[in-house]
Amino acid sequence: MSAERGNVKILVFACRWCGLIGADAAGRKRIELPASYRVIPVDCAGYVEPDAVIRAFASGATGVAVLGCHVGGCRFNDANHPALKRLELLKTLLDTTGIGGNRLLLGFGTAHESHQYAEMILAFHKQVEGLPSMASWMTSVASD
Amino acid sequence: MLDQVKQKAKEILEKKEANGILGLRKGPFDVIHPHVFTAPSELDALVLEPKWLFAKMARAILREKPQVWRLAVVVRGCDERAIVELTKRSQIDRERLLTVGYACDSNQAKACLCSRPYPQKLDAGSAVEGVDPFADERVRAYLEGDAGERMEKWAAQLKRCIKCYGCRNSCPICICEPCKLEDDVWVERGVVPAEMVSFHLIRAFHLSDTCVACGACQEACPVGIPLMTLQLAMREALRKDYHYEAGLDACRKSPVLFDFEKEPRPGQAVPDWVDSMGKKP
Amino acid sequence: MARIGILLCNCFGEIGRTVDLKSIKARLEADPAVDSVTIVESLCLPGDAAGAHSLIRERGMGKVLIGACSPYGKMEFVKLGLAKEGTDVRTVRTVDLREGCAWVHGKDPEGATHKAANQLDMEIALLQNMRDSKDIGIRVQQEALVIGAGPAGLSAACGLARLGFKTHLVDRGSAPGGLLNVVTRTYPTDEPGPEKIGSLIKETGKNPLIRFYGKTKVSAVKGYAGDFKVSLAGPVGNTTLRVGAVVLATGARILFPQGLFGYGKVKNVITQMEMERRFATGAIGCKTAVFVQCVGARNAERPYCSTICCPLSLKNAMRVMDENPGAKSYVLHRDIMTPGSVLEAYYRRALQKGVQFIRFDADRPPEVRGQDQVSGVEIFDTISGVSRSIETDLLVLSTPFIPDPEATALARMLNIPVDKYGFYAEVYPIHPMETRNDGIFICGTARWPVSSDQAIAQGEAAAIKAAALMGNDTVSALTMSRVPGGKLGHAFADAAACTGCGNCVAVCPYEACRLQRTGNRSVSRVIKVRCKACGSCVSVCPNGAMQMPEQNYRAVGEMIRRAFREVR
Amino acid sequence: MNPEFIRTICPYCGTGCGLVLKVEEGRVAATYPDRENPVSRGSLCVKGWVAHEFVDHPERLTAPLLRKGVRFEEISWEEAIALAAQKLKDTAAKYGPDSIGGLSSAKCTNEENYLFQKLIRAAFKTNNVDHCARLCHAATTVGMLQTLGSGAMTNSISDLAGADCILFIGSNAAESHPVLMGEVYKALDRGAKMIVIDPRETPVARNAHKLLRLNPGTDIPLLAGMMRHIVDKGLHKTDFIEKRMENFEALKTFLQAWPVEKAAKETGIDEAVIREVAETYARAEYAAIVYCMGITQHACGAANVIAVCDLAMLCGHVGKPFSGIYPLRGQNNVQGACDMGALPNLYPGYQAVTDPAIREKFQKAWKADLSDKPGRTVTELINAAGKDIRSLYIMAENPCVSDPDVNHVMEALQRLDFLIVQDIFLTETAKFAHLVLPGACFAEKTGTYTNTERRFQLLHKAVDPPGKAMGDFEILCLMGKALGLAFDYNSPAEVMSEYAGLVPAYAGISFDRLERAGLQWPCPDEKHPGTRFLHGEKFTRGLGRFVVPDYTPPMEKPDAEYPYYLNTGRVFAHYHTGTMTRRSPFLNREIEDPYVEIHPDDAIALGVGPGDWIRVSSRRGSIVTTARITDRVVKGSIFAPFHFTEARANMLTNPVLDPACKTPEYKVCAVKMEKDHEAKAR
Repeated sequence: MSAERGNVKILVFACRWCGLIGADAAGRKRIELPASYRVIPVDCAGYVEPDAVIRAFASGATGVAVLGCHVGGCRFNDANHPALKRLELLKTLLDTTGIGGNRLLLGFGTAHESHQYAEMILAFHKQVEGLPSMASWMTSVASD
Repeated sequence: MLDQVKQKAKEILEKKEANGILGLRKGPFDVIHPHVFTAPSELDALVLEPKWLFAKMARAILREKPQVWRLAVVVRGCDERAIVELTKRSQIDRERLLTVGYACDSNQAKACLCSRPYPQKLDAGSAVEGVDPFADERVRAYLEGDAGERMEKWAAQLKRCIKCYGCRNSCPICICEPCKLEDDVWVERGVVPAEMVSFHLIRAFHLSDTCVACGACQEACPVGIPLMTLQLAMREALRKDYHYEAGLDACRKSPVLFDFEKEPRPGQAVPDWVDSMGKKP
Repeated sequence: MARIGILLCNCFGEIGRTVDLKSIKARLEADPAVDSVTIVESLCLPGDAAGAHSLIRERGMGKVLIGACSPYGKMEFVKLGLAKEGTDVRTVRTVDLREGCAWVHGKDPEGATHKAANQLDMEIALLQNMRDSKDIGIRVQQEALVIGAGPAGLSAACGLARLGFKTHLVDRGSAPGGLLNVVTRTYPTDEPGPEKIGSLIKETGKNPLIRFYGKTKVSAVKGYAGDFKVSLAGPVGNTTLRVGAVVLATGARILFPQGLFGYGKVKNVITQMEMERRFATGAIGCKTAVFVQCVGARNAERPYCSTICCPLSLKNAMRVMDENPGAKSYVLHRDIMTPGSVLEAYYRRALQKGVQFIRFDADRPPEVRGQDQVSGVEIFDTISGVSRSIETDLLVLSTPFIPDPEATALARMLNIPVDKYGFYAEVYPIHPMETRNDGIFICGTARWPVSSDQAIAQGEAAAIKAAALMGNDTVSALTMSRVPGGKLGHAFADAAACTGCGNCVAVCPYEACRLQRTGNRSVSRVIKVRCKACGSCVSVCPNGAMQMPEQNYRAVGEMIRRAFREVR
Repeated sequence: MNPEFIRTICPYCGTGCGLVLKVEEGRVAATYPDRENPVSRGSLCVKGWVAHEFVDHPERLTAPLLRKGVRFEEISWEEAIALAAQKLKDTAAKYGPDSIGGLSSAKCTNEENYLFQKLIRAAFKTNNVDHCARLCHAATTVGMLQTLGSGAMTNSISDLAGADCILFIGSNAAESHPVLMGEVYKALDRGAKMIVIDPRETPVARNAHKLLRLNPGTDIPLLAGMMRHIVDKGLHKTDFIEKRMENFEALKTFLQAWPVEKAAKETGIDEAVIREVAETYARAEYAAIVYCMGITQHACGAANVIAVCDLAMLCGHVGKPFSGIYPLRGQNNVQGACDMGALPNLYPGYQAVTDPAIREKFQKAWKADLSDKPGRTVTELINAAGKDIRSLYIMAENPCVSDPDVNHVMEALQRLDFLIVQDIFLTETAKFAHLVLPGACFAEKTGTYTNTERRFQLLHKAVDPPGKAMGDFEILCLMGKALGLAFDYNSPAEVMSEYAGLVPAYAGISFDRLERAGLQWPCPDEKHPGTRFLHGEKFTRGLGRFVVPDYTPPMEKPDAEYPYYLNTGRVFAHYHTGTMTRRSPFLNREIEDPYVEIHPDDAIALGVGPGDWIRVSSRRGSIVTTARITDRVVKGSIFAPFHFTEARANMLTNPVLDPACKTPEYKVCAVKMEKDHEAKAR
């Protein structure tokens, strides 16, 4: 079974109060990161639909990161609590199917500083690299 | 047991507690089909097998009947739970619906790997011990072992999907119209096997906190995908983390809809930050 | 459909050095949805905005996509510039090509370029699919309700009235004034309590815009910021009002030290309030007065400092000595809290006057002597390290402010949170007078123990905040937000698709979703003013009936699909 | 008012799944799977789940229509029947009996098919009756009659679950017979091996252990190579061959010409793989071969079938449970239509029209004088239309979409003196008719279908046909009477008892035995439980016969001008000419636009992106369709579903026929493609 090495595609949903600030700061500090991730800014982690995460995997992403505020520090009156619960439940489903919950990174309040953001992306990139390939789940890809 | 059910149903009609009884009927050419019995005399034709979940149908009937019209439904455990879930989603007005509950026998329970083969309101038959689905090796085969292998195992199963939508159509809780599975934003149209990640995971996740483990999806699947197994782990997680099980309490909504104040995790502190890779900030 | 114009900022090479803007330009121009791609050196220098605007206008770009620095860089500024020039910035989206691509992937030009192309491509999808939330204006009621007529409430009411708003001032007591009514002398000026707020009370009487409701309680509050429907229950019967803003100045209670230091059993062991009443009834004869601080405060149950008890004791200790020549005053404390220059000076004055301060430990509290009548206290002085015994005929207990259960009940009715002790919680430290529920403001001891001066100051602050809301006679739902630059939009429930499952109602942190019965089914409805566009409802809606028009699921779905595709 | 629930059979593919229709206020409101049906056991495919959607479609024909110039006018049934009878009589009188032709229908019930062929044969003394089986499984009938003696699927669908090795050749059952795949997967879960032979990576192929993507039309070389290896290795079942087979020597000599190397070269498949697959199949205790259009729709279709049979018999995988040969019937009742003798050379029950004794039997039974010379086939009828064939009676068939080179078909139909089309919608074919008779759909009739495993299954009428439309059974009775035949049947049951009397294999079958489970023929008497698998004791033709398949490569190969192979077939959401599925909102949303599958490399070469509109042309015609870029087709060949009337793949296909069975070569022809720029505007 081949690994994802060389095929790391990480989609980052970044809350503009936390993850996005971290991303910005990392850039200012000229921290060098692998260009393997794309960012979708959202107003709150609560906006990130589990279905969207699933859609990302279906569209070829090999990892998805959701970066939100501290669990106590949501700008939207704890809207990120239920989001966290939902996404953790989604991890369970990913684990069941063997796709692996570790393809879904939840960073709540842990990526609002440049170095934290950089560490997160880097570590996640490495982690995804090591995972078995999802090729067999891609309907458009030939199996043999 | 059948007689008990008939007796109860008869009383309900005679006492005018409900205007109709929704149950299975042996019709012309022995076609067994759902039927609303409105006269006690009809009830001789009532049967209990095969397993058939009425929740969705009950919803439809109540919707087209006037507000004063009340319905009694002949239910097994899973069907009662499905009705509870629909009630939660304000699809069914519990004031207008009552149930005649009967217990499944142990064979049925084994066949469904059902952990609660009986309704909470039991009117006929005696409840039998539930089955622990996780003890069944067919289930374990898909839940245990190395992730990579498991991924292949599931892929091999889901690859068989012929996109009949039978899992959705037969699910007693899928009531959305339109349905995301038909929307090309979420699931690419016109390909079989259905887009494996999106079709199956979206379907499974939408039922994560709602699935009552009736197994209807699995029974309807022409290619025998173990669909119910997909839900088991999530049901277990909710039971462990929040002491929540779908279909038991119409007044308690899914805990994943609320913050940690309203729906805390008993015995677990609320984290002030989360890093699913386990590193501290 | 309006075609999209793209501006790519080179930032004087900061971006172009790493990201191959020319190849991106070529790739994007192949997209039929794209009108044109223009590479510019900068967008943030004087004159750039004008240039960009004229470009946008002459090309007739329906929607504009700017690839430049991050939103936390100059982008907000650039947008402001464009807005000034007259561009509709709601259809302007920006992509972070500098911090997010050029700088963070400096060593990987190819990767950075590919990422930049994808990010732009994704944003194009968003622009193509984005819709505008229909904004609504709410007629703002030009009247305000102030609950509680203590110092905070009075100053809030007067503040509002001075600004010209009809103000309804409600209090459960028969007359305005609150606690200060019983305080005959207030620190540090020693002016009598009633006089301190006398002017305010007079003003409430005189100003025709203020109406005072004595012996009245609030029985219900419905509606939302700008238009609350309030029902009052008072001696004159029930009244209903429509007000634009509500100010909560409900104050607090003072702990009743039952069973502490022999209180209730031993005579002449009294609280500060009883002390004040004794002053009010005339001088009190006593040779020695001993004040015990932090009674029932700064302990496990109530870790907080009530802030006013120390100055209070200073004041009364000195007053005892003033009114009974030769009398002694002892203040037994754990720490004297007199922050600020004024109070610190007040403390020095007490020292000079001969008030004696003895520090004790929380785990070795003073012991009261005397059976039916207090005769003295035993105290271990932690500073000198010796036990002392003081003869006294009066023991005054300083007890802290505690939340008023009625106030807490009110909070529940208004759907605003309280802190872990029960005081009103502000929505966010940088918005001290505001609550989760827009249009409801808090001030005075109800939100935290404060002195009367501070209460008055806060009352005015709250008044200003409320006035700011009522300033214009209609407010747009879109600006009803603390998010800088307004909120994203507001959620929209498609009644045709909605199954009425109620997930959104359960999840909404602002109670902005309601289930509404239509015929034989119920569908969700969004109260636009309350919605803060967090999107929680969207992510729990099982079939996409709930949407955020500005970033709807078609847009997101398409963005996801484009995230990694080769831009042809 | 309680809805009624009516048990019936799915109108789509040959699997024959059981439906329960929910009927509310005289309209079919919903479809449920029939849990008691022995074939589908409570599951359905997407088409089945929405089978009710087209039933009350506004475009249903509700009255007989007579052509007046370019338009149609409604007329009464009396006029219509009288006119039809008169016109046919006139034609026969003027040009002789063989100037009349009839196309029966694999969509109609057994009873209707029986009546139709009886009507044509008895009323006009001609055997010019055929139906679309010609376009799919005629090759099977011809091939298997020579080798086994019966053209039917040897075993039952449920047998697949017990097989140890399942060999798919040119069958995409996962899309065209979806529910049947369930049994296959049961076998796989038991550890069975699944081998798929298909140029295209079909959904079936994606579940296979081995996929052999052979060059189009090279099935015989592959099978020959396999047989050669089996014989060389001595893996063939000698005792079986001695006891039950004949003509083995001939096969052996034939195989001399096909060393595995040569096969490998011809098919483009690795030698080792051919050997491996051959052994897997031969060594398995129970092995089944499932094949479909990929085998039959070739210029050498019959020979392909023969090769398949040879392979199966060589390894003794016939005449026992869990094995055998599975020619999957495409239409819900194509088996029945053949059984009922809607074939130009055979009476009901595959009894040859050329056999005097048999003709005698039918003449007596039908009290009519019958022709002794085999009639024309579908393709021949069309070709002769306007020449020797002057009038045509088409019942529920749509050659204008389904036949090869439809441009030619449409010209031919216009040359006819009189064309009667009996259908439920105004199909592409009906548009050319002089007289259109509104028939009934599956939900509106009582009768029987015979599914691919020879199982007679009962349909119950759920609702009335719309407007003045009439059940095809009733229409045929009227026509019969109008043509002077004693067609005074009161019910389909009577018709069944009539043909049960004429065909020994159906002797034991009657309506009252069919409720619920149905019956698999042969069923010689009332006590007989039906037959699960054929050729058990002895082959239908006595000894099984090894026949030498003669290999002819595809007639049209890609060249400089037309550089791509075109392959046609079905998709899961649509059915045949789309008459029903394209009118079913759910299914039509699933696949709205016609498309062709193109290999990524070819796409890049053509500068075509996903969803782009392209023009595909062959020597016969050209269509505009969209592109689907996928590596499921091999580089240099494309795949096009043929359901879409706006882009009929059969505009392109090659009408060349297999001389033995007259089946056209749908599966291979040469085309060219270009990006279609004006179409992009759509």
